[in-house]
This record gives sequence, structure tokens and C-alpha cells, in this order.
Amino acid sequence: QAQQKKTIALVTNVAADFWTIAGRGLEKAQKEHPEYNIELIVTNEGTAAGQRRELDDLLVRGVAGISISVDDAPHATEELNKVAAKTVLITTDSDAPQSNRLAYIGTDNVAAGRQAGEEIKKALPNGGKIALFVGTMDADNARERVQGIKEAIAGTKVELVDVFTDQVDFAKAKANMENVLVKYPDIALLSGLWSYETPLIYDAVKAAGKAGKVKIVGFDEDQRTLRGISDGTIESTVVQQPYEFGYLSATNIIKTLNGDKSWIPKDSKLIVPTKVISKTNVAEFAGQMKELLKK
Amino acid sequence: MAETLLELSGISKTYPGVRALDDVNLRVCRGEVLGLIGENGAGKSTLMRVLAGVIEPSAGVIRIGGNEHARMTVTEATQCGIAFVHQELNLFENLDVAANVFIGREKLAGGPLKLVDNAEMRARVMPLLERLGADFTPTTLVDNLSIAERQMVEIAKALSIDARVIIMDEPTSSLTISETERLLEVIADLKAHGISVIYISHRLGEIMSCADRVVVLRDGRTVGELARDELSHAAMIRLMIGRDLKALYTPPMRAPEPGGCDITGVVTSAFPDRQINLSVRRGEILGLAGLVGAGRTSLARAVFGVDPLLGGEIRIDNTPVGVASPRDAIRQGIYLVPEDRKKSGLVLELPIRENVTLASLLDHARMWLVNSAAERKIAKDQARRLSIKAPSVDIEAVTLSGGNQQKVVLGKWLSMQPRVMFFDEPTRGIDVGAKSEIYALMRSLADQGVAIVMISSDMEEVIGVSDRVAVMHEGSVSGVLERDQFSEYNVLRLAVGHALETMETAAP
Amino acid sequence: MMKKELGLFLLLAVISAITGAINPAFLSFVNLLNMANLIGLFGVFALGEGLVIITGGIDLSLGSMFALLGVVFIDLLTTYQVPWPLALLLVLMGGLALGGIQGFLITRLKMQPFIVTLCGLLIYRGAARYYTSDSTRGFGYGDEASTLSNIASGNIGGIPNTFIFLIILALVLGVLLHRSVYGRWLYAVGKNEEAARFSGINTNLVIATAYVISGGLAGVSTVMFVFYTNSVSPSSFGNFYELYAIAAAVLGGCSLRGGEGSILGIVLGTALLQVLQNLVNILGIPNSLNFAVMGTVILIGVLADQQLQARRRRKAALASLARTAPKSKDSTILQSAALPTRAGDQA
Amino acid sequence: MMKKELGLFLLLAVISAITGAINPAFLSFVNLLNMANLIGLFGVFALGEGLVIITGGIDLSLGSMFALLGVVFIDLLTTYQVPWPLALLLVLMGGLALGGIQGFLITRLKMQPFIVTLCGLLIYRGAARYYTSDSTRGFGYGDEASTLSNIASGNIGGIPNTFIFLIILALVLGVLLHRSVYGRWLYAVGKNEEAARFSGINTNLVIATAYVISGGLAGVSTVMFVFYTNSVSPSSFGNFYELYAIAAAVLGGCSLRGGEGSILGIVLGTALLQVLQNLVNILGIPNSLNFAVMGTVILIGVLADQQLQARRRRKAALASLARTAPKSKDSTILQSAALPTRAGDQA
Ligand SMILES: Nc1ncnc2c1ncn2[C@@H]1O[C@H](COP(=O)(O)OP(=O)(O)OP(=O)(O)O)[C@@H](O)[C@H]1O
Ligand SMILES: Nc1ncnc2c1ncn2[C@@H]1O[C@H](COP(=O)(O)OP(=O)(O)OP(=O)(O)O)[C@@H](O)[C@H]1O
Ligand SMILES: [Mg+2]
Ligand SMILES: [Mg+2]
Repeated sequence: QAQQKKTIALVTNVAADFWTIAGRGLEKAQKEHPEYNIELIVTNEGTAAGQRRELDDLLVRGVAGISISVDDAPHATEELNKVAAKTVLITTDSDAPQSNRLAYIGTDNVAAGRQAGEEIKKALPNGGKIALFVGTMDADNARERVQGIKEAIAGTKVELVDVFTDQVDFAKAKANMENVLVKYPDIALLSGLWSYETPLIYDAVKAAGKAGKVKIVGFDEDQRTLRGISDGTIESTVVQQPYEFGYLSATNIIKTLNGDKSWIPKDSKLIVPTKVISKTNVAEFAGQMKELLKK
Repeated sequence: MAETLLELSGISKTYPGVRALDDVNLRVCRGEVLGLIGENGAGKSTLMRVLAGVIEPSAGVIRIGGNEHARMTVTEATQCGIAFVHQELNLFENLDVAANVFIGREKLAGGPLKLVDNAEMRARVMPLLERLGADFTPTTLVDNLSIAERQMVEIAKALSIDARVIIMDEPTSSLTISETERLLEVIADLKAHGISVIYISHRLGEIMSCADRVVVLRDGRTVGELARDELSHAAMIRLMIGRDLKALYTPPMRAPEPGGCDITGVVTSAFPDRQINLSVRRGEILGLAGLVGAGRTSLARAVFGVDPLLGGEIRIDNTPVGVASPRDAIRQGIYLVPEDRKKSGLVLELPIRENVTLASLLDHARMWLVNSAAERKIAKDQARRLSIKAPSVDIEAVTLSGGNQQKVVLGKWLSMQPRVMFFDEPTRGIDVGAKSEIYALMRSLADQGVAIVMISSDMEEVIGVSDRVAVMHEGSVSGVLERDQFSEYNVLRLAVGHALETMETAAP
Repeated sequence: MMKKELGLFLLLAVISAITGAINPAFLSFVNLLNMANLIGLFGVFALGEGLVIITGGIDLSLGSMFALLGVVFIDLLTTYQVPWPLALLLVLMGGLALGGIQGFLITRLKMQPFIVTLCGLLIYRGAARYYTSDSTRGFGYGDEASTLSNIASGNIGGIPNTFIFLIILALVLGVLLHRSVYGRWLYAVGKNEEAARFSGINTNLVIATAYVISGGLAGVSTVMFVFYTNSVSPSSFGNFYELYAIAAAVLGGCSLRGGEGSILGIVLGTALLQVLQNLVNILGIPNSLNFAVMGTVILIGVLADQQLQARRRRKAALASLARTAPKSKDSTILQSAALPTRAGDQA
Repeated sequence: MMKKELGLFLLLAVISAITGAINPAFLSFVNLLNMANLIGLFGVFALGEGLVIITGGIDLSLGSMFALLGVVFIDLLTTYQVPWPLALLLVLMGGLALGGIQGFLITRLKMQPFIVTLCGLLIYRGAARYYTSDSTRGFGYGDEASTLSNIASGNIGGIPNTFIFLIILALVLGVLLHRSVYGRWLYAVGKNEEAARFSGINTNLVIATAYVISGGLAGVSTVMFVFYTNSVSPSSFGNFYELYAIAAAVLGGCSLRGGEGSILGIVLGTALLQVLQNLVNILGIPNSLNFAVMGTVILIGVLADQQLQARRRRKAALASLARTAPKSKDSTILQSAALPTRAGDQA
């Protein structure tokens, strides 16, 4: 019977909490649209080849609509076009503008980077050395966030020493942070661009006894990141709204399937704005998150 | 000799495809040396493995000291005072001599920690090594020992058990005559202390000199028993192979010709400060004798290109040849039948066919593709010519008996064009029937004009087969004996580095 | 020899039949072609890995080679505008050269294959990342090498070229391994290197050649993967594909101890791994269980195969016992009697 | 035996001295403590891997075990509010049990260690991901197990507890491996399993125990890593840490053929790997070159060590030759005099 229902899938680029929250958005959409079968497909391999395999298999299963966080934006065009020809295809979180995808729903990562850059400037009014940490630099959102931060700090006394990558190995990430604290005794601020990095920075800075001396600006909404903001060790974090990604992806695909394309903006980019969470609004935000992640 | 120490009765053992033992009965008395002989594959080792608890018999009982066992474990056998010198060396190269001697029954200290008491074990091993005349210490790593030395470790292992019966399965197969002598003395000593020894050997001379009684196995069955006063080579051979062997050694059909292989000033890595001079003529079998570690194997390896030649020159038919690798040597017609056939002679898991053609495969190939028909024909020809006992040439070499494996190695070389052949211990662990076949093969090769060097530690063989005998001592040739000078005494004098007593010392 | 492969084939057939019964989409033409394509992509370098494993070695560097050769390849085509045949040639040569270096270190300098290729894994990956400063390389507008792209990722009558190429390659390597002198040497070296050397085989050359072939096939695979994904991310491209290759080879009957394995087995091993991944998606099994399903099926498959083979061997042994038992006795006597004369006329 | 370790130690010392000379921060107290902590974290499971490698096996499942045990551990503490000593015990038992299952499959069902642990890698990872629906588990407010957290990630007099624990463990395992009868048997089994069986050693038990120990240490490592990162992402936690462990063990002198290796060597191998990673950051070498530097140093280090050892062995051979040559002579003369009589009647 489930086979009769049309299926809509959201294909992620990696496995992460971020997508769990997006999944909650999907669940909300599912409740509103029980006539569809809405699935979250978590890619095993965070590689273009891995995603391509997922897409091919989804086509074989005959899904009606796909929302995907594209792993290799400029280069998956051909495959995406193939998918777009057979189903309703939108991108989310990570875009592929050259392809025939219908629209993009997600963050403007350069803007998010700029937002973080502003926070950094705020934290370091007199300038200082900063270091960035990210999983890999060949992910678009990583590059765009770095670009945004660089744009924001250009011309100030804030100096970026390096961007450290860790291949999503938590222990390696933490070792990187410890090493930076050793190598640059005068480091003023650390920033983690991916969700797991900010809490690790929080741990590393505290362990080194430099809480408060070395400032932290982060991305995303890990529980410990929020806790660090509450206790003042972390200045602020820039959060996306994956819940919205999920919900909007599903509902807009359904709209499209029903012939309604009016939701698509002119530049075909439906930007879900990022928010800055700092000490002032952290309690409220944490409450929301708890609500969302509750089963 | 009345008191029976242990008794095996009705023992059978079936392996997939083979009935290795078929209702065998064997009795061992206290303080006797029981010789156990038989052709390769007769079941000697299998019988002993049953006794030592290594394998489980399919039927039969083992009676020891009034107890009956349907089967035993290694530990039980050890507790019953049975010690076993395995034919296949069961040593651990990564451990030292003392650890090997006491493996599985370590001396412990430290109570519940079960720590190994190395000092105690070394102290206990030292006198055993002295008794055997070994020149290595308990702390030597077995990896650094030669095959012969490893065999001594196995013997020391057996002696270290407070044993009532010691099984020695071809303990001397790699030993040269002086170590063998030592061992025979030790056996006499054991016997004097009331310890029984079951002695397995293909060297009938040793059996003659130590056994009180000989039991002969054939095809898994007991076919006869000889008391001490009935012992003779001929009697033993008759029981073993079921008929008389006309002649163990085949005389040459023609005289040696000039040419052949001249080795001048050769230096090997084993003895970088010694030079070796040796020449062997076409059509002649040159026996190469010496004690363990005299450097004979090293010479063969260097001439065959396995080890680097540190100096000197090799000429064949007066033309110098370069041998940087076995491939070069083979191209020049220099072949080696290596000492350790399982390790260096054969790829055990490959079929006979592929082993026979391994060295000459390119000759049976068109455009690098193997011509299977030609290959099979070559292999079958060799199998027939060497009378290799196997159901087909497609069975794996690992299933063959030692003698037949050796023949496969020979087949590999005989399918090509030898000019000079080195045989390193060609009959080690091989029964008397197969020995005579191999001797005949060597002789016929010589008669075809091949120059043959036979390295051997078996004195009877050296004297029986060779046309001349060269003796090595500590890395160089200490003398060469012509046929009329052949005697064990002369060989031994040269082997320990003395000159011959007679005036005409090693002339050529 | 063929029994192992037959077992694997049966396992594949059973799995496919069950999956097809649950969801017919699995056996749909499109899906089969998708799988064929992936089998082609992964099979090519698994074959090279298999050859190396037969020598008793291992090649851990394949995935990193893909990354290094991949970024170089795309750069040659896009940044340097090198004509595609030349770029292709250079990448192949690059693969052969890397394989050659590894082979040299292993055979000449007698280093352990595990260490050499582990260092290869680290060095090539690092080089690729440094060379690109960690940025993804891709074809801007995809027309730099459309001919080659069509060859590498196109199809003939619907059948993906990668799969066709794998079949051709398997046939060629099958002849090389199972029919040629080199193949015979490879098995001999893998089983007993010393005995092979004593038979005049240049064992170093034989082993090094296996690494060179593996490197060359890695070059080919690089090109195929590049046109499959159209871009190369230096830090993740091909990550741990060597494990797939090793798993495929081992599943297919290669022993890590060397001297065992067949081309057909490796191809079937690759196919099994791909089918398993595909069926997880097709059956809509939660993606997170993908690995677990794969692991379980492999474990059960190998176990079943092993039990079956053990039983067959026991049966065969009993049968041969019945056959040979009476023979062995008198044959020895006959032969030994005939011997002296026969030995005589060899002269 | 100790020469290998000495070589490794020298390599470490040379690298450290050079790095320290270039950037004194490398030798700063804080950095040394950071490194000590990482060496502790990675050393514990490398020791277990080393034991398995000495048996001639391999354990590919460690990283996945961390993920599975890690998420279970955090869940026990946070979701189920289990008291920490019980949670710790359960995780250790879990590690021992997984190791035991692998040991059982390998020794009783005679499966290849590579296959069994590869399937373990896949299954545990899959189970961890399925169990958590791919979401990261962490200590929300970190006070669920502050006592244990303090033990696992704290320090005594500045020295990280992980490092202290590694040292204690290394001493215990050093005694076990190098002094106890179990260790003796482990080496024997690794070198020649059949001969060990013939010597009355219960080889299956010895081998299975190594896997059990490795599993148990994986449990310990899990706890230490959990408190190092304070969260576990089931899909990436511990990914490919088994490769680190294997590399550390092999660098430290373990041979994948079994029967070789030492506890000190494994610890030094781990240390070398961690120092290499640290120096890349400290020297400000581009992050992307991290891997390449590591690979190159390992390659050169192993090569140099090998050349040195070969030279030493050659010298030792010459020396021993000089030593033994005079002895053998006279001992034999005595015997030969006695000989002719007995030899005579062999005719
Ligand atoms: N593990 C085994 N599996 C199968 N067959 C075996 C096994 N061990 C021995 N055999 C067979 O049992 C028979 C007896 O072998 P055994 O080793 O006892 O002979 P042997 O008298 O010791 O010979 P040799 O003089 O060559 O040592 C042979 O046919 C042999 O092939
Ligand atoms: N490559 C080598 N380097 C150093 N020493 C070696 C080498 N090869 C052999 N030796 C040693 O040189 C000596 C001569 O060994 P070789 O094997 O040539 O003697 P052998 O006369 O054939 O004795 P055996 O009867 O044991 O075979 C032995 O002590 C051996 O351990
Ligand atoms: Mg025997
Ligand atoms: Mg020798």
C-alpha cells in the first residue's frame, strides 16, 4: 500500500544532527500531507559518487520529488539534470545553480560567514589573531563561510592565521585546536565552521585554561555550543534553520506536484535567513531546540 | 628386555584418501632401542604421532603403565613420559632455544602471574646442549640456526622431558656424521639409564649400530620384526620393499670427459675470508662431504646465483660464466636441487605438472601463453621417466611423499638441458628404494655428460655414489679423494681439517 | 578452483532473486544498468588489487591515487588545455609510475607492502590536497573533453561503457592470469617466492609488475570516476576505495596469504558488494543500516560457502579413498622392480 | 629484539629535536602534555591491535566498535541515567563480548580474520547509525558523569590520565606479553600455529583471547575518546582509527605475518604517528600536507631503520663467524678417532 503513495525524498550530504532537525521539519510536513510518503535519505559516503548512487537508486524507485543537499555543486550538473527531467528536483542547504533544479531552499553561506565576521569584529574591537576550523575545505559551505568571514574582517586588525581541516574526525579536530593554542600563544579568537567544532573549541579552550581570554564564535546549535554561550565562554553562534529546510522542501515539492509554482522566487533562491544566537537570546532558542528534538 | 613399557595394539588411522595405518601392533620394552623402518609413507610418523597424542587414531588402544587409552593428548603423552623429536621441524624461529625446548610446558614463576622462568629454563637447557655437542647457547634465536642445529634443538627438547620413552623420527636426517655419532652415544647413554628409544631412520647404518630390535612397516602394516642378531642391510631392505634390491649404486658407464665446471677462488658470504677451488668434469659425480656448517650449501647457493659471489670465477667448459641470479645460472645450464625441497625446491600447493615446468615454462609457451598440451606432455614424460608415484600429474605436490617430491624437483631440471648439476642432500629423508632410483638417475645424467656435484652428509652415500670426493672444512676445500682413497676415515680426517695420513695427500 | 566462484555466483543469484521478489524495481533494466556501471567502475581497480593480493602483497594506496591522478587529470584538461588523448596518456603513465615506485620499494628495498602502500596512501592524498589547496576540481562547462567523457561515461546499446570495459579487461587479465606464463609465475611467487626464485623466475620483476598493473588500472579507474562524478574533491575522492577493492578480492577468493584467487572471483566479489549497496537503497532499508546489511550478508555468505566447501571436500576425500586404497599397495612394488633397467637406458 | 625499538626511539628523538629547534613551542610543556594525551588515547587500542597482529591476525573493527560502544555509553549515561560505574562496566563488557564473538568466528569457525573484522567494521558502524538514527550523541550539560569524566580526561600533576593509564597498561601488557606464559604462547602461535598445537598449546584459546583483549581495550578507548570529544557522531566517530592502530603496530615492529612485535615498539609507533601530526601543525606546514609529511617520514624512517639493521646483521654475522670458527675444530677430532670401528660394520 505504501508503494501506491508518491514518495518525496530529502537527500543529505552527510549524516549529522543538522539533518535530524531537518527530518523533524519533514515529519511536520508528513503530518500535514499523509497522502505522501516523505523520507530522509542520509548519504553514507559524503562524496559525489555516493550521492550519485543514491539518486540513481531513487529514480529506479520512482520517487516523485527530491530535495537534495548537493555535494559537488558545479559538477553534478549532468546527473541533477537527469533527475530533474524525471522528478521535481530542488536543492537545499547546498545549491547547484547551473543545473535545471527548480529552486534552492537554504542558507546563503556567504552571508552567514559575513554575519559571523561581524560577530568576530564585535568580539575583537582591537583586532587580533583568529583561526578557523572546518571539516574539509572542498565543501561549498565551508568555502563560502570562509569567504564571508574574510570579507567582513578585511581592512580591520583582525588577522586570520589559518584554516584547519580535520576530515570530520572529532579527535583530530580537537588536537588541531590544542595545537593552535600552543603554536599561537597570542591567539585571540577561534571559530568552528561546522556544527561539531564549536563545542570542541569550547572544551579545548577551557582545558587550556584560556576561557574568556580566547574568544569563540561558532556556527550551528550544538547543545554545548548553546551552553557555552550561556556561561559566556562562547560569544555567539550563527545558526541555520534546518527545520525550515525540511519543512519547506517537502511542502513546496508537494505544491509543485499540485501545479503550484508560485512559491519560487525570481532568482529561484528561497533563502532561509541565518540567525545570530548570543547571550541575550540563547535561553529562548535553547527552549525551541529542545522542543524540536523531543521525540 | 622383558618388561613391556608400552604397547600399541590394533592401531588404525585413516586420512582422507589414505589408510595410513592398518591394525598395527607395537611393543616397547624398558631400556631398549627399537628401530622403526619402512619406505616413505609406510606410516612410521603417523604411528608415532598417535603415540605422542598429536593425532587421534581411528581405532586401537594405547597401553601405558597399566592404563589403556583410546587416544591421548599431547599433554597426557608428556605426562606419561613420552617425548617426541618430530620429523618435520616444529620450532618457532622467533623464540630462543630455551623457549623452544620448553614450549607448552614452561617453567613458571611468580605464582598466579604465570611468569616464565627464563633463567631456570636456560639453566636446564645448557647441559643438554653440551651433551649434544651443540655450539650455540640457550639464548640463541632459532632463526639464526641451520637446519642441522635446529634438529639438535628438537633432540634437546625430547631430552628435557623426564621421559621414559623418546621417539626420534629421523633425528639425523640433517646431521652429519660427527653429530650423528654424538647422538648415538647419547642414545646408548639413555638406554643405560633404562630409557627406551624408538628410532626411525632411513639411514640403515645407524639402525644397525644402535637398534636392539627392528620393526618394519609397509603400507601401514607391520610386515616383520628383526632381532638384533638378525639385522643386516639386506634383511631390512627385503622387508621394507618386499624384495631384494639388486644394487643400491649404479656404476658409471663411461669415463669422465674433459670440460665441466671449474670453480676457482670463489668466496661466499658465509666465509668471506676463505676461497674455494673445485672442479668437476663432465660425466663425473663429485661427492662433496663435510661437517655441518662447512660451507657446502653456501657454495652451491653462490654458484647457482642465489647468494652473491664475493669473489672468484666460475668456468664451464673453460668459458667463464656470470651468475648474478638463479636465472643466469639456469641459462648457463647450472641447476641446483636444493637442500630444503619444501622451502626452495617446490611450490607445494601447485600441481606436479606446474612444478615440473616452472623453470622452463617459456619454452612451452607461444607468445607467452602456456601451451597446456606441451606442458602436460613434458610433465607426464618426467613422471614416467622418474616413476613418480601419483595418480595424475594434476595433483598437488604437497600430497606426495618426500621421495616423490624430490623426484618432482629432479623432473623440473631434467626436462631441460643441464650442464652442471648441484644436488644438495638429494636423499634426505628418502627411503632406500627411492634412494637407489635417485642414484641411478644421477648416474645416468653423468653418463649423458653432465657434471654433477653431490653434497651429502650421508657417508655411505658419499662413498657409494661418488667418482671422486671433495671434502670441505670451514669454508674451503681441505682435500679431494680419488676412488682408491675412499674411506670414512679419510673423509673424516679431511672434514675436521687434518691432512691425510698417507703420503699422496689431495693431489688434484 | 571454480567451486568458490560458483558459490559466490549462487549467493549473488539468491540475493538478487529475493530482492527482485520484494521489489521488482531491483530487476528493472535501468537499475541493472546502474549496477552494471558501478560494477564496472569498482571492478577495474579491484582486478589490479587482486593481482597484488595474489603475490601476497596489498595495495592500500588506490583511493589516494585516484585523488592525485584525478586532480592532475582535470587540471591538465581545464587549466592547461592539454588535448585529451595526451592527458589520458599522462594519467595512465602516472598510475604506472606510482605503481612502479611502490613495486621498486617492495621488491628492491624489501619493504613491507603494507607500509609502502600505506605511505603511498598518505603521500598521494597529501599531494593532491596540497596541489589543489583543498579545493574541488571540476569541468567548468564540461566540454573540455567531451569525446573522452562520452567514451568513459557513455554506453553502447544502453550498456555502460565502464561495464563493457570491465568485461574486456577481465577477459584480458583472465588470459594473462590463468593462461599466460606471467600468470603462472604470479601464483608461484605468491605461494612460495623462494622456490620460484630457485626456478629461475625473476620474482622481483613479477611482483613489481603486479604493482605496476595495479597502478595502471588505478589510472584507468581515475579517468572513469572523474567522468562519473565530473569533479574531484581532493580530500574525499576515492577515500578508502582500496578497502572495497580488498574486500571484493578477498570475497572473490583471494587469500591475503597470496597465491590464491581468480579474475572471475574478483569480478563476482565486486558485483556482490555493489548489489548489496544497491538493494539497501532499493528496498528502502534505512540508509544507516546499509553497512550493517552488507557486513551481515558477507559474513553469512562466507560462512555458508566455507561450510559447503568443507563438506564437499570431506565427500571427495572419502570417494578418493575408495578409489585409491587398493591400488597403492602393489603399484610400488611393480615400479621399483622395473627400475634398474629403466634408469639404465636414460643414458 | 630491542634494536628495532632503539631505532624507532632515535627516529622520534631526531624528529623531536629538529622540530623543537625550528619551533621551541613544540617542546613546550603544554604541547608535550597535549601530545601525551593523544598518545594515551591512541596507544591503548593500538596495544590491543598489536596483540592481534602478533597472532598473525588483524582487527579492522576497532573504529566502528568505538562508534557503537560510544553511542551506547552516552545513551546509558544521559537517556537512561545509569550510574557511571555500571555504564563503564557495561561498555567494557560490550567490548569484550564483541572481541569474543570475533575470536570465536576466527578460531572456531576458521574464518579469515580480515573478513570477520571487516564485517565487524560494517556491522557495528551500521548498528551505531541505526540506533541513533544518525544523530550525534553528546553530554548535553556534561555533568552526567563528571566523576568519570574527571578520571578519563583529567590529569595528575598535569600529566594526562590517559597517558598515565597507557603507561600502566603498557607495563601490565609488557609483563603479559614478554614475561608470562601467555605471551610466550602468543608468539609461538603467531609464528607457527600448527607447531604450537603439536606442543600442547590451546591455540584457539590463545588467539581468541587476543581478540577479547583487543575488544576490551577498545571499550576502554571508547570511554576515553568519549570524554575527549564529549560527543559521538555515529557515522564518523573513530572512522578508520584501526588504520592508525595497525600503522602504529607495524611501525613499532609488528609483522603482519605474525609472531613479531613488542609492547614498547607499539607505544613508540603510536608516539611517532602522533608526533608527526603534531609537528605539522606546530611548524605551520600547510594543513593539507599533514598526510604527506606523515607518509614521507614513515617511509624514510622505516627505510633507514631497515638499512641500519641489515648492516648490523652483516657485522654480527662476521663477528659470530670469528667466534665459532676455532671451536668446532677440536671437538670433532675426538669423535672421529672413535669412528672408524663403528662405521666399519655398516657395510
Ligand atoms: N595429515 C595427513 N593428511 C593426509 N594424509 C596423511 C597425513 N599425514 C600422513 N598422511 C599419509 O599417511 C601415510 C603415512 O605417512 P607417514 O608420514 O606416517 O609416513 P612415514 O612412514 O613417516 O614416511 P617418511 O619416511 O616419508 O617420513 C602417507 O601415505 C601419507 O601421505
Ligand atoms: N648468508 C649468510 N650469512 C652469514 N652466515 C651464513 C650465511 N649462509 C650460511 N651462513 C653460515 O655459514 C655456515 C656454512 O653454512 P652452509 O649451510 O653452507 O654449510 P653446510 O656445509 O651446507 O652445512 P649443512 O650441512 O648444515 O647444510 C653456517 O654456519 C651458516 O650458519
Ligand atoms: Mg615420517
Ligand atoms: Mg647444507
